[in-house]
Amino acid sequence: MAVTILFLGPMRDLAGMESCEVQAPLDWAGLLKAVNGEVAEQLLNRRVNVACGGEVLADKTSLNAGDGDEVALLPPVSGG
Amino acid sequence: MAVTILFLGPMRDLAGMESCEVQAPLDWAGLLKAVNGEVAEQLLNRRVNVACGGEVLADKTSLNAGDGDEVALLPPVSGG
Amino acid sequence: MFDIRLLPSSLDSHSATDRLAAESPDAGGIATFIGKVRASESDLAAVEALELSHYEPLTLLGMNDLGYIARERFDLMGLVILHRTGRLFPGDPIVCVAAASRHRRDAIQAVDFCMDHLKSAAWFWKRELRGGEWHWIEPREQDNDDLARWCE
Amino acid sequence: MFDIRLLPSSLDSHSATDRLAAESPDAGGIATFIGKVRASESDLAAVEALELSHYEPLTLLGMNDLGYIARERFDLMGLVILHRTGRLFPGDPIVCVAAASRHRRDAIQAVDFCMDHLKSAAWFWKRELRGGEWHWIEPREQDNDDLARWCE
Repeated sequence: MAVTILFLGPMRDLAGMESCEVQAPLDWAGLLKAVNGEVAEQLLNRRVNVACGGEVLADKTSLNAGDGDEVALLPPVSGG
Repeated sequence: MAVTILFLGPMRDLAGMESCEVQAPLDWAGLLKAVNGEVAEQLLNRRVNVACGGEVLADKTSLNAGDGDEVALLPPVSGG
Repeated sequence: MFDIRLLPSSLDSHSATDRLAAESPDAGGIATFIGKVRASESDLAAVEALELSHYEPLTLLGMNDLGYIARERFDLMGLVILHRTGRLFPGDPIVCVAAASRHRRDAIQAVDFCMDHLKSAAWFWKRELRGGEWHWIEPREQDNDDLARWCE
Repeated sequence: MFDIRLLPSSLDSHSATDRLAAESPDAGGIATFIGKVRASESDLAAVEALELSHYEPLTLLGMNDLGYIARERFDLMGLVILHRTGRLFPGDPIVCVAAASRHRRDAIQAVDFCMDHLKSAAWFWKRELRGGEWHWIEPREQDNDDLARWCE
């Protein structure tokens, strides 16, 4: 199995896809390399969050996704 | 014609009636005399208002009701 | 839509707010408050009925004034103020205030503002039938404090 | 009654608030806010459609947490938080928050509180179709300010 990267909201347009699969394990450096330049730039913005396995990471640079994990890239929200 | 005194809300119970007619003209002293002791006492409370001819009096002691006027005694409200 | 009325027999909040929504297509939000006759008061016997009296020459005029002030103060696309008079029973709506605005906080604040004024500064007197006896409702101190929030 | 749901296809605010009122007989008031798709934005082309995306593992969980916090913070007898997902059209309700409480200010404040959190801190992303093109909605600065009001 692999790690699924999920692009939420406007991140989907920047990535040009809804999701992709990359090889496990995946850490922060690996994530920045796995995505395109525009997405990587967004990831550096402190208002963009990363969830792994359904939990929002308090410190996204501590990402450590294993086989079967879903990594969601969460841009600033605009709900209600 | 005469002046109608209207007892609103809890004032009605104190007066024992909904309204009464007294002779015109009616001023503040006349009003205090025209109503019973309990109502007169209430009228001295600054939170009790008096309207004459559909207008709440800024200074109720300036009451000066003429023939056909309706004088309404307005206790503190409890709406909504 | 500005719809301000005294209702002697029934109050249909859904039809009023539906019309408000339909007539405010550019509003981003509709805030509503519905005050109801409570089935029970803490530590008191159950409420059997409630009676709202008003003074015709002043009450509706005062509600219209309140509506004008709310429209001046908040950015509203519509405002509904409906208030019952007469005899009501537990569960019945007493008052419905609804506001439509482009952005939500104007609508929410306008409803809050109107309710505070209706509670403390509108010409209504309320009495409750509990245990077979009528009791006049005194203004709550809290209501006067709530009203004071709006005076700069 | 505590009813917190994501709705993929339609949102019936009347039936939710009717049930809230029926199941909160001792509540003195029901406050409601309904957020709608606006027919037009000032200075922009008319909105043809709106699409709300969410992230299943986080979004409903976050709404439930919000409900718990609101119940801790305000004296509520019931709370409804309904939020649409998917494609919506002008006039459609996006979100409905309703609260029942003994005294009115708890209900009004709980609705205000929940809306501020749903706007700025819930996992939803919104885009609008205008002039045939989709535009992602950026968070409004005002929404963040509104949220900050609740942090002591």
